[in-house]
Amino acid sequence: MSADFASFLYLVSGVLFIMALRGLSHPPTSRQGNMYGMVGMGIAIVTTLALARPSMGGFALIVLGLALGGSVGAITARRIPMTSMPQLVAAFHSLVGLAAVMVAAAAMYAPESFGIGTIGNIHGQALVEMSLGVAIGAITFTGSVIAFLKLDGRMSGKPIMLGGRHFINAGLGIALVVLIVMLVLTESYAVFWLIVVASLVLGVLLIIPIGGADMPVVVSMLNSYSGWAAAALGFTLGNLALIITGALVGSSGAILSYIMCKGMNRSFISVILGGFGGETAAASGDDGIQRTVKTGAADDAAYLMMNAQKVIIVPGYGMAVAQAQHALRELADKLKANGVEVKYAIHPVAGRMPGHMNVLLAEANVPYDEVFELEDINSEFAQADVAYVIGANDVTNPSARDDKASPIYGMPILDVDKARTCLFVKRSLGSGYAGIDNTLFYKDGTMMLLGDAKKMTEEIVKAMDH
Amino acid sequence: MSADFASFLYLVSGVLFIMALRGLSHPPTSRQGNMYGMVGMGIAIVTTLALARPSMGGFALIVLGLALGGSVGAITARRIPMTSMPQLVAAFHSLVGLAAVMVAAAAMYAPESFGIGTIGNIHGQALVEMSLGVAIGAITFTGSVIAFLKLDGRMSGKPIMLGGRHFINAGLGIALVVLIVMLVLTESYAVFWLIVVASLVLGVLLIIPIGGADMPVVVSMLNSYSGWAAAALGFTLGNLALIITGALVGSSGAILSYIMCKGMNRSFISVILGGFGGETAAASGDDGIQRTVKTGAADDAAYLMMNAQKVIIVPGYGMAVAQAQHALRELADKLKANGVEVKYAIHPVAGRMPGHMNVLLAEANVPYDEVFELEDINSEFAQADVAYVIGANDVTNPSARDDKASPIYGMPILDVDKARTCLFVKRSLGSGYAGIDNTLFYKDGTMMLLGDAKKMTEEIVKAMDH
Amino acid sequence: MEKTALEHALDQLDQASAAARLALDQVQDAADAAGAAAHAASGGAIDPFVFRFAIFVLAIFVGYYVVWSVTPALHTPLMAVTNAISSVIVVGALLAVGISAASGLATGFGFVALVLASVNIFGGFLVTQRMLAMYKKKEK
Amino acid sequence: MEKTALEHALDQLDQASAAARLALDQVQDAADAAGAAAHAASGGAIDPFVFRFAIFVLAIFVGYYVVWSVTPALHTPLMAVTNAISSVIVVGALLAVGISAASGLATGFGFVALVLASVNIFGGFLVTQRMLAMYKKKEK
Ligand SMILES: NC(=O)c1ccc[n+]([C@@H]2O[C@H](COP(=O)([O-])OP(=O)(O)OC[C@H]3O[C@@H](n4cnc5c(N)ncnc54)[C@H](OP(=O)(O)O)[C@@H]3O)[C@@H](O)[C@H]2O)c1
Ligand SMILES: NC(=O)c1ccc[n+]([C@@H]2O[C@H](COP(=O)([O-])OP(=O)(O)OC[C@H]3O[C@@H](n4cnc5c(N)ncnc54)[C@H](OP(=O)(O)O)[C@@H]3O)[C@@H](O)[C@H]2O)c1
Repeated sequence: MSADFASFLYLVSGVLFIMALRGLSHPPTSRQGNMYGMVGMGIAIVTTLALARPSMGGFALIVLGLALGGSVGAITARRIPMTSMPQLVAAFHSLVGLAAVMVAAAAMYAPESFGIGTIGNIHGQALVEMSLGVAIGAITFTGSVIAFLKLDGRMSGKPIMLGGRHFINAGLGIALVVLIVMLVLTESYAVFWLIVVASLVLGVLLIIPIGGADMPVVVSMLNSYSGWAAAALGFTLGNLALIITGALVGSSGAILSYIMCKGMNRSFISVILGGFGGETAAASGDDGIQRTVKTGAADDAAYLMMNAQKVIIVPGYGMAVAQAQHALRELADKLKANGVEVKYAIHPVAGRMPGHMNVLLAEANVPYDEVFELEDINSEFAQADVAYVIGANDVTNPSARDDKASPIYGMPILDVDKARTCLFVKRSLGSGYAGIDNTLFYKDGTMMLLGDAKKMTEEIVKAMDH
Repeated sequence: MSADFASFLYLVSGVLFIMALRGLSHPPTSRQGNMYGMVGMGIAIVTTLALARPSMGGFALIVLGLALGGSVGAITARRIPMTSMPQLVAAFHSLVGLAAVMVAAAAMYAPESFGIGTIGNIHGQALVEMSLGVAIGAITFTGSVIAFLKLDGRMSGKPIMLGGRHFINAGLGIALVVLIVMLVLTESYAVFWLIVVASLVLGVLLIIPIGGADMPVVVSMLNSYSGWAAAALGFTLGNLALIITGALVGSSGAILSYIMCKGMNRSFISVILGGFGGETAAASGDDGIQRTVKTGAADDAAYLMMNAQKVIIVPGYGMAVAQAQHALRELADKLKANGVEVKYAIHPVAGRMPGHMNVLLAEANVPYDEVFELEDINSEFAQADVAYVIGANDVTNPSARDDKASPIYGMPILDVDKARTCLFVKRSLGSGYAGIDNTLFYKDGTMMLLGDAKKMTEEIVKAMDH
Repeated sequence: MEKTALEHALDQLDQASAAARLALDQVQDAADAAGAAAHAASGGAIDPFVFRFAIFVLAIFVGYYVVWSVTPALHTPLMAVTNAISSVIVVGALLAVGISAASGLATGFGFVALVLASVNIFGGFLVTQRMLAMYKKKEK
Repeated sequence: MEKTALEHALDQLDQASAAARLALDQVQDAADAAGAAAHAASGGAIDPFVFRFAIFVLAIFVGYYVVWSVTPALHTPLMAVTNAISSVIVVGALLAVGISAASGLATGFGFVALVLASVNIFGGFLVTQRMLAMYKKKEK
């Protein structure tokens, strides 16, 4: 295959990746988009094989590698519960980061294979691009591993704040720059591996001070990093598919981080500097003044909802924790069978990753045209009889709207307090991710349904049958 | 200047052009966007001068050319009335088309200057790219001239339908392909000029069968063509700024054509095939059944509006013809001073070019946040006391909504018939661009104010003072 | 024609060096063969046309998105400004006038193109500026 | 060392041809000089890096627009699918394994990269497919 034609095919696969993301602009076109992505990947792989013309042995090795990795990937994809998506994405990012490091290492040890010179004679430009790729890749790798461990609960979500960590990080950053210059000058393997080690350490140090609950922003940021690493290696390999994909992934991660930060009304810098939240750090509500709370039982909730005309369901992180989506769907079915209008309201940062609630509701077969975004439904709470808030907390907190002193002031919220009655399903009067008290619990129109989201919802469904 | 650095600067100017269009997404950022565009053009020009290093004589010639063209352009830009925008854009497109032809000719006669070979030895690929550029450029040139003449009223808007024109056009198209192949084989000047002539003729033949009122779609289509011509020459010159700009302009024209066709509920093909409309072809309303029409005078209109709570103004092509925008603004001011709520509703194809009404209203100092698009205001007519329809017709015709047999059935319309009273300012009961009767004239809630839009509006303003 | 001893010696030297060069070439060839495909993959020898085409395709995507995001109220200025930027074709005119002093004809064509493009550049940007200056918010 | 008549003749011939070549070169040089800047402008000799950089920049624009147009309900699948496509880094792994039979170490690194990327490719696309399959419209 001529190099020109191969480059053209790489361009085609880059364009197919663009089409893949483009498909996600609407659910009906999204499946086709995913197909485009697969075809693009297939073209990139076949083109590379046609260029590389591996020996029989090499070919066998390639098939082995694809089969090995592919089957692990396929099995994981099939088995993973939807509630573990945040962890899975973090884990996958770590693999991309490590793969980037490995590819760069292969290029160091066999530069001819990549057309970037010969050993001891690698082009300076290629060395710069490569070392950027390897550094970003290594940071992505260890950073994502930490994020995975925190999200999966295998490591405490508490921020780990080393003394003088800013100095250490800055020092490592400067060391990386010096090492990259040295690599270009000496092309020494030792320097190369020093870059890898320094970046791996930096990846850990950057992420450990960030609280577990901030991990979604971190995951998205690391997604962006893995894109830039891929693009850097794309420059080294002169591969259009890699350059285009790197830019796409880089943008995507950056934009999602931005959306999350805006949804939380926090600056990206404050997230990255760390020290915020950590699930256990959340203060519980009993801090002084005694306020009255109206609590209720499943029967009360069932009665209220069955006699409503319009119920808006507001799911939050607690629904994911309790895996209550299927029970919730049953409840909505019961209501609809009784002529009650049911809609779902999704806050942009409900749950722990963008679109988290949507995936879970989709898993429970909730049709996506019953699910609305904040701007589209917020005005409807005033006409709703019941707002059924299940495992959500911060995204309903009126202090974000009314109390200028509140740390979340300015964050847009769902106006559940405008509904006639507000049912709150959660296990305690404790606070949510932001660690601040929710004044809504003490309001007149609010009824607390204390208990696990799934169990409580199931009980309500049962009570409706009576 | 090194060629690499120059290419980089051309990329910068391409990016600045992207930023220029990006700025147009909101009025407040649009002026800055225009600045970006100018800076991008400046960079492209200075970079080229630094590359070409012209002799003193050459430099003088360049300054002369820039000054000559620049002053004509600047004076035109300052003097042109806003109502002549459609013509002006058509005229400007013709210049771009001719400039493309001239650049290609210069490349034919001095290929070394463009680095595409020597005389008699021009690279085949460059010849193909060039002849595409020259053909599209020449079509753009004559096509735009015809569009200009029709829009400016210097030529009848009536479609001129030659017998067998489809055959002639197809023949010319085939001839062009043959000529291009011959040019690559022989590199003969005669063949080059034959391509130019054939394309010039084709440009005329393509546009004359299209009615005057369809010219906006044609202008936009030619805009797109001029972009593709620029891109083709960009390939010849290997110039990134030209390639990027060509693609931007090409997309822009195509999208605007699409928007117009959708707004008129017609297919692009039917527009291009021609024969539709032509201002004089419009049939007038008196075709058989006698129906009663309620007409009114300026006093009646003034009374109705002064006693309204909410007035929605619907401008159309007639407002542009009558230059009534300033009088209209005065009328709105009077109403607002009297506590009446005033909004403007703009149909996507009101007037004769996209955004036509918006520019005129802006010229009359109507703040753009009082001006609404169809989707955003259509539901408000039901709450409006008066819809003041000034020089609009087709965009309000309910047969597009209700009558499946109507030729404009399916085109979205402004629901002015939902308003309590509908005031129609126009000179007669004649039809608009589509040439079909408007049933709204005969409805109960409608009052016709027959007369010139500007005069009538001024009279109403006067009547309000009494 | 007889050769002197020195000439013989020189010839032999030449032959030896030629043989050495041949051997070297073969080694080089082997190395080249190993890396040839890779080099191709790396894009070292790619026709610039491919890159330009890629740039063209991506610019069409950008154009598509950037134009759809233009607010309908500014569609007329959009037409004016795209017209202005499409006269970046002026770079071709500048090359023709600036370099091709050799061919009077080419200079002439270039000059015409330059004047036409200049009309567009100044006319297009200025009329756009004039239009945009009119779009104002309500003063409160 | 004396020269034969023939050698003299040959030498003279050589000199003449050299002179001719020199003259030719000078003409060529002049022509080159005239077109040099133009050639530069035409991009004939542009470093591919510039093109790649242009592609990179435009792809960032495309990415910006295409990602903003993703509906928020599909942000989780977006994260999964970007992950899948970013494993197109597999092309580097394939080159390493397929070509660099010379260096065992490089093959090893490449193989590891290949396995990791494959996990991502299959895992990423399949999990996305699984998620997207769940997004359904209300059945009427
Ligand atoms: N989505 C994103 O992309 C993203 C990214 C970063 C940060 N965040 C942050 O995450 C928060 C999301 O808000 P949110 O309202 O969804 O969640 P939240 O404010 O964190 O509240 C979740 C609530 O669920 C309850 N809960 C936990 N497990 C439960 C169970 N098994 N059954 C019933 N209830 C349970 C908890 O109360 P109890 O302990 O009393 O049960 C908790 O108050 C926001 O503050 C947002 O800024 C989101
Ligand atoms: N905007 C675009 O981009 C575009 C592009 C292509 C086609 N079009 C077509 O253009 C039409 C636009 O609709 P429209 O409602 O704006 O215009 P229209 O349907 O063409 O009607 C304009 C009306 O204005 C009246 N008029 C003309 N001069 C007048 C004057 N001096 N004073 C008062 N009234 C005057 C005419 O009636 P009298 O003769 O009775 O006065 C005419 O009925 C649509 O059919 C659309 O499809 C628009």
